[in-house]
Amino acid sequence: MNATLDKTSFEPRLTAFVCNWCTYTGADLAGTSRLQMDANVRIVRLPCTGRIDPLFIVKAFERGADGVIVSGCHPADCHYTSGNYHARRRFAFFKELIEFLGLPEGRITFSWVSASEGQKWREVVNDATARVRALGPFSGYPGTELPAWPAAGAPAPNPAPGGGGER
Amino acid sequence: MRVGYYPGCSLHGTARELDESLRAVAPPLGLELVEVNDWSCCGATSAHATSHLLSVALPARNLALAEEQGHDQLLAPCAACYNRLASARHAVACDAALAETIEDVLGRPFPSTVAPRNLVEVLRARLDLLRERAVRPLTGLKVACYYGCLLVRPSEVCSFDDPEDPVSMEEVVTATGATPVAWRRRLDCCGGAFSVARTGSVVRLSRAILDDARSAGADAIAVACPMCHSNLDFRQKALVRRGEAELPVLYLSELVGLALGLDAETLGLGRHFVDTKALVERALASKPGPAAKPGPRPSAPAAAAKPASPAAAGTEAV
Amino acid sequence: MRTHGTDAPAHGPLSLRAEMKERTGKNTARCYQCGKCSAGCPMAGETRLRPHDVMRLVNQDARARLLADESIWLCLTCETCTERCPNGCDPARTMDALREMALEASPGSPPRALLAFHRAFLDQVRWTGRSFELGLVADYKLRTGALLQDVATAPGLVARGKLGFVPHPIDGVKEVRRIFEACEEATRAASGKKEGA
Amino acid sequence: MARIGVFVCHCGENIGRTVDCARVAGEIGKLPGVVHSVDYKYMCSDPGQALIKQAIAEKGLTGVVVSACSPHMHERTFRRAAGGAGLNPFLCEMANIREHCSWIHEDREAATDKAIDLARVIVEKVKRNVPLETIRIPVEKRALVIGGGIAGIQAALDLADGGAEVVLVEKEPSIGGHMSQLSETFPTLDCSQCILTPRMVEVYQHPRIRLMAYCEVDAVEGYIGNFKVTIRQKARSVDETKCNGCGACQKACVVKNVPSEFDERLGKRTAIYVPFPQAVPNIPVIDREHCAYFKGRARGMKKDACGKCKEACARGAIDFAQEDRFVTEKVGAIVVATGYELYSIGKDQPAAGLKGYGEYGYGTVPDVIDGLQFERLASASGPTAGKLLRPSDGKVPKKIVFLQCVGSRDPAKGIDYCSKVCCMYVAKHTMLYRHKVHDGEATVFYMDVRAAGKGYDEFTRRAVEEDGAVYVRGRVSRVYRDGDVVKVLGFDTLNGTPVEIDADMVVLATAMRPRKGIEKLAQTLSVSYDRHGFINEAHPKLRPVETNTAGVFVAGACQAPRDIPDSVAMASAAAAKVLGLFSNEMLEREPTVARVDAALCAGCFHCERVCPYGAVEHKEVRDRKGNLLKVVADVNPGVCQGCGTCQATCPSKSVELMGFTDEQIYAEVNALAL
Ligand SMILES: Cc1cc2nc3c(=O)[nH]c(=O)nc-3n(C[C@H](O)[C@H](O)[C@H](O)COP(=O)(O)OP(=O)(O)OC[C@H]3O[C@@H](n4cnc5c(N)ncnc54)[C@H](O)[C@@H]3O)c2cc1C
Ligand SMILES: Cc1cc2nc3c(=O)[nH]c(=O)nc-3n(C[C@H](O)[C@H](O)[C@H](O)COP(=O)(O)OP(=O)(O)OC[C@H]3O[C@@H](n4cnc5c(N)ncnc54)[C@H](O)[C@@H]3O)c2cc1C
Ligand code: SF4
Ligand code: SF4
Ligand code: SF4
Ligand code: SF4
Ligand code: SF4
Ligand code: SF4
Ligand code: SF4
Ligand code: SF4
Repeated sequence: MNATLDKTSFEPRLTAFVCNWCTYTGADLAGTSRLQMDANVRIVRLPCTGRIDPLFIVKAFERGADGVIVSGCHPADCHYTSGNYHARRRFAFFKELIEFLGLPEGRITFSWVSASEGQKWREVVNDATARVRALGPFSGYPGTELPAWPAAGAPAPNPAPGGGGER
Repeated sequence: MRVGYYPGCSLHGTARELDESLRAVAPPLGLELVEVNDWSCCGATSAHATSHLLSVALPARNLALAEEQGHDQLLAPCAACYNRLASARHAVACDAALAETIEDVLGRPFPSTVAPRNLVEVLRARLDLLRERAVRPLTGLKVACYYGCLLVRPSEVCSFDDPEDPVSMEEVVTATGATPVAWRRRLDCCGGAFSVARTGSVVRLSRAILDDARSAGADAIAVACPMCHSNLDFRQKALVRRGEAELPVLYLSELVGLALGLDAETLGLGRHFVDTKALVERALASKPGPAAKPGPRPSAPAAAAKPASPAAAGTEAV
Repeated sequence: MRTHGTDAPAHGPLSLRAEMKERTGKNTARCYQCGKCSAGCPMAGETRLRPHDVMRLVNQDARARLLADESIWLCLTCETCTERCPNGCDPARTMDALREMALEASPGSPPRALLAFHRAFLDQVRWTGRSFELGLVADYKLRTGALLQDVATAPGLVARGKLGFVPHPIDGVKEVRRIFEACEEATRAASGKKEGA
Repeated sequence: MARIGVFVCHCGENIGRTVDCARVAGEIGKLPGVVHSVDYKYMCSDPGQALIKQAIAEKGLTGVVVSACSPHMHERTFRRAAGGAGLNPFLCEMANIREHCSWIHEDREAATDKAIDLARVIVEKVKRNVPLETIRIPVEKRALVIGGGIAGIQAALDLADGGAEVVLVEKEPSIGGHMSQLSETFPTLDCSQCILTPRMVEVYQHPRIRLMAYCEVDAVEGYIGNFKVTIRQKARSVDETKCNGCGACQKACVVKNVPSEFDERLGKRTAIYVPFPQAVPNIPVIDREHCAYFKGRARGMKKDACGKCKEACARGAIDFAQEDRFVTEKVGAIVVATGYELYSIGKDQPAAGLKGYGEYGYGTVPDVIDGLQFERLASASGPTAGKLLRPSDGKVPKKIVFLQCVGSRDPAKGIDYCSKVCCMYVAKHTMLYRHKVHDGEATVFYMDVRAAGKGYDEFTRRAVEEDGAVYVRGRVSRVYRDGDVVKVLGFDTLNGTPVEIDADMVVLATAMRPRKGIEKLAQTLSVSYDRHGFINEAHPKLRPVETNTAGVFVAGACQAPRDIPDSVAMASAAAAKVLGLFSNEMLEREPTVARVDAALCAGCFHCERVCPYGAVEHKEVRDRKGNLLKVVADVNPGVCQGCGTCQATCPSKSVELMGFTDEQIYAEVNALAL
């Protein structure tokens, strides 16, 4: 997939906070099923979406992520509780917080991916990547130096200027 | 209680006695009927059968008028009108796009705040007054309460009573002192809409209803719909078989009027095709006296006996 | 939900089931052919297609067959089927929509007597704002030629003061006419779109 | 200073094909704190594991990162290896460069870059890992079984035979459940009582089973291996230690017309009663609602209105003054087996969203009955002594119509699921009927016949082929009384004609629903239930008898509509699970649990409110003199399941989830920035 991409185009970096039981396992399934997808997402594994502190998201952007994915079990399917109740409340709360902090909403993707939804995980990854790619690099936190991407040696995509942060 | 009044076309024609009896029982039951000015036809089955949009727009106009004229509820004594009004309101409530289209079509705002009410519902809400003022309880009269289709179906639109086992009409009849009989065709369709165009079906369906009421031992059938009335009363001659007695078909408001001590003429009982004389005589013969609960105002019927409510400010169109 | 008049869907690419959903908001696919609707339908003994047949044919996309069948016109709109359907399929509303579609497709399709009645009735409402029964019966009989049917009872009605002779148009009759026109306009726009598509 | 070792696996070609493993090892080797970084073909092989052990020993590693497959695959393997070399196992973690990288990307360069990122993230995390000790909790080797139907009975017997102590709590005066009401049972048509009663007696006599009938579970505290259960012993008004079950009291009782619950209101019982003659325990109960003595008391009468039973009892067992008592039991595991009840067909509905069938006349037409009522009419122990007589006039019904799917598969009436057993019991009913009334006509209205079990379809076919049941495909619209007969209006959808039947009796095959009050019990036990109230299993396929609360298991019809064979299988499976649990002296748990820093905690107890398991307790902090300083949160490590919700919620960051601390996660996020 990456091979077909225009190498000069902007390649965003996304951080995904996922729960251990559903989405992480769903992503494993995508792997065992050899579902090809964009290589822009780095997963941080947590026990449960309930563990996600909104500040993790803030931090991720601050440290140069262009987009964030938050994904856990389907409601009522949570490994830890019936109803995935707090996680859902938390999602709602995140949305408010995001608005309050002025975090870029279009760059954050919330989704539910179960252990059996490898296909859906691919869609979430590709959709989020495409969306963020279209938005361009994130430079919402003025003063934060955006480090080069990806790791040393690889061609660096054009960073913030010109790419146009949306604010 | 002041309530908007939507007589509908039938009440100015074939169902005049429903109009007359309702206007007569209103004052003693503490109801002030205010006819909606310049109301138009609800579209009835014909609009319903041919154009969904029209079938919503025509009732909507009347609901909008009622609202403009300061009502929050609208009594439609004809079950068909009631059903059309309630259905229109329901359709608009469930479909935002339709709500917009309707405002365009009407050329007026239609926030749909007026709640349509039917005859049974309104009478049931005044049971206490009825019991108190029923000076001539219809003791011994066995009545088959006939709901038909349009009062209770579909239940998401007509939610005032249980769709399969309603009780409200029986409650009203009981309050008049009469005895509701248990029978099974009280929710069956009489063929309503095909009265003119497919009489054969109507004969089949209405006959079954009459037969059932008769075999349940009813002295009369109570109805709350002009279409049911016309199929069961107007057509009864064609329905009864040789040697069968005819069964009077009364509007619920007429029964209530009798119990309240109103006279047959005021109630329009003379307009029926099936003779009601015997029945009325029986009612009159029943000893006037305190109703189930002795009312504090035994003089009420005197006031009630005044015909054709002057309180109703509506214009007479026929 | 169907957006009335404005951008109603064209029936070409739509299956009948999908169009029905647009028109009625109900999913006919929920019907599992239990027949409870037909078991309670007062007309089931008289019609060729019973409510559950109609639902099945909708799901099988049998548009032409349904719209041409007299059965859809023999529904009394008594709502018994809808009330008792275990799946909220609303056969009565489906029949409404089919009749509407039949009229849109070919205004002459319904059985003559029934259409004549509905036409007569609605014309009255259109021209006076209300219906009045004597005129209605007369008009209907003119249209159907059933001159003698029921005539015997008319005098009885008159004698009982139940038939007014002269229709009085209401004050707002112009408004009512406009409503009729607007509805027709909206419907035409919708079907025009369909043909265009 | 951290000394981290990194091991990059090729997984043969699985990783190596797309990820340049040598480059990954090289890049990661450059990170500060990484003292050892190598790549190898198969890390999980014995030589692979040996590499880790060797490096720990030789390089004095303080942390290990294996860059390989998913931790769900081999985390245990590598932690064991690290532990074997003397490193705390929780200092070893995996970076997933197979499922999350090599298998989902083709571009070698991009995949290698990503693999480097993923490994770096875990390196930064492991640097901050602390040694953790596996939690070990003792196990109380006693089990509580709630519900004494066939499922509860089976579970209790299997457990007790397996050596465990069992407390069996049944809310009714006798165990037996619905099976005791059935006449004969499909698919073999053997007599229900005949196979059930011996098992009930066995329960009663088993030395390791404590039977607590007429009791209910009031409260549950604790966690797997260590539950403390409070049980309410409802007042029987009969001293169980004195009563010998002679029955003299019941003969003497003056109140004789209470509708019998056991006979589904088709028979009568006395105010002091045992539900049925084979009841276990065979000790009567006074139904205070109907007893003349208690009614008199309630009305404030001075003189006792009755006392006949007391006079009749030679053993002085009647005790009007008895009150509810509470008993606590310590158990290590709980099996929920509370069974089902039938959908309520009449007007009274137990829950919002459920609607009865006004159109079927149940409750107003006496000859319209439900399935269990038919069982009682057909049962030799029933109110008619097994003669099939209709309730209205006691005549033998010559024509019975059965309606399937009443309540079930009917979203409009509130239930969309298939109740699974009713197709079978209707077929059974037609057979029982035809065996008793040879010239009787049995007509069944059905939509589908669902008979997917061993010998099941053969059974329903037999009803048709040999016993002459007539099956009509269609749902019935209306049932009403018409003089002496019950009219049934249906439609035959296969031949397209309306059907009208004059029946003598109509049997509604009503759906199974969960018991009333099950939600409350489920909440007491912290187990989840579905929107209908059925207890949720932990996994629909792989963990069918566990619940999402460790140590609580489920069996029988409280989990979904089930027949007896399924209920019994499930009960045995639950018992096996419990016995497996009890085979350990101690339970081992991952130490990923929350810990509160009492010094920081402000005592706001937000954590307590969000914890899905009730793991947060209150702890008093006192100074040396014993004065109360403050009350803080304290996480019970036995209960905590490690979800971390408390930590994300705590305003003062005083609670931390071991293994996923803020410090570790921030390190991971930071590591992504390079
Ligand atoms: C009409 C009919 C006919 C049937 N025929 C057959 C058949 O022929 N063959 C067949 O295999 N299956 C048949 N079944 C199904 C069979 O009844 C069930 O499979 C079986 O009874 C389920 O057993 P159970 O123990 O799970 O539930 P139940 O039998 O319901 O037992 C549950 C027990 O738990 C008790 N309880 C409930 N709540 C609590 C509480 N909170 N605390 C303490 N105790 C509680 C109850 O009092 C009851 O004793 C039939 C079902 C019906 C409705
Ligand atoms: C097309 C199809 C689709 C299905 N889809 C689903 C589904 O979606 N969901 C679901 O829940 N179920 C599904 N099933 C059913 C599911 O496959 C079975 O329930 C399940 O596989 C049964 O597991 P088992 O272990 O009993 O038998 P099997 O899977 O058959 O395993 C038996 C094992 O024993 C071995 N074996 C056999 N004989 C011997 C011997 N003599 N000595 C040693 N070993 C031996 C075999 O090699 C085999 O490995 C499906 C079945 C089919 C046919
Ligand atoms: S609404 Fe029409 S189709 Fe439905 S039951 Fe009534 S007559 Fe039959
Ligand atoms: S009752 Fe409903 S589900 Fe049954 S056949 Fe009719 S439309 Fe279909
Ligand atoms: S450790 Fe995992 S990735 Fe490596 S060889 Fe074993 S299975 Fe494959
Ligand atoms: S009479 Fe006494 S001993 Fe006999 S059953 Fe009754 S309570 Fe028990
Ligand atoms: S006190 Fe009387 S009524 Fe009560 S259980 Fe004893 S005998 Fe029966
Ligand atoms: S088991 Fe049979 S009768 Fe019961 S709900 Fe399922 S299909 Fe209907
Ligand atoms: S939320 Fe934090 S501060 Fe509040 S009680 Fe829990 S641990 Fe203490
Ligand atoms: S980690 Fe989860 S289970 Fe443990 S105490 Fe915190 S909220 Fe409760």
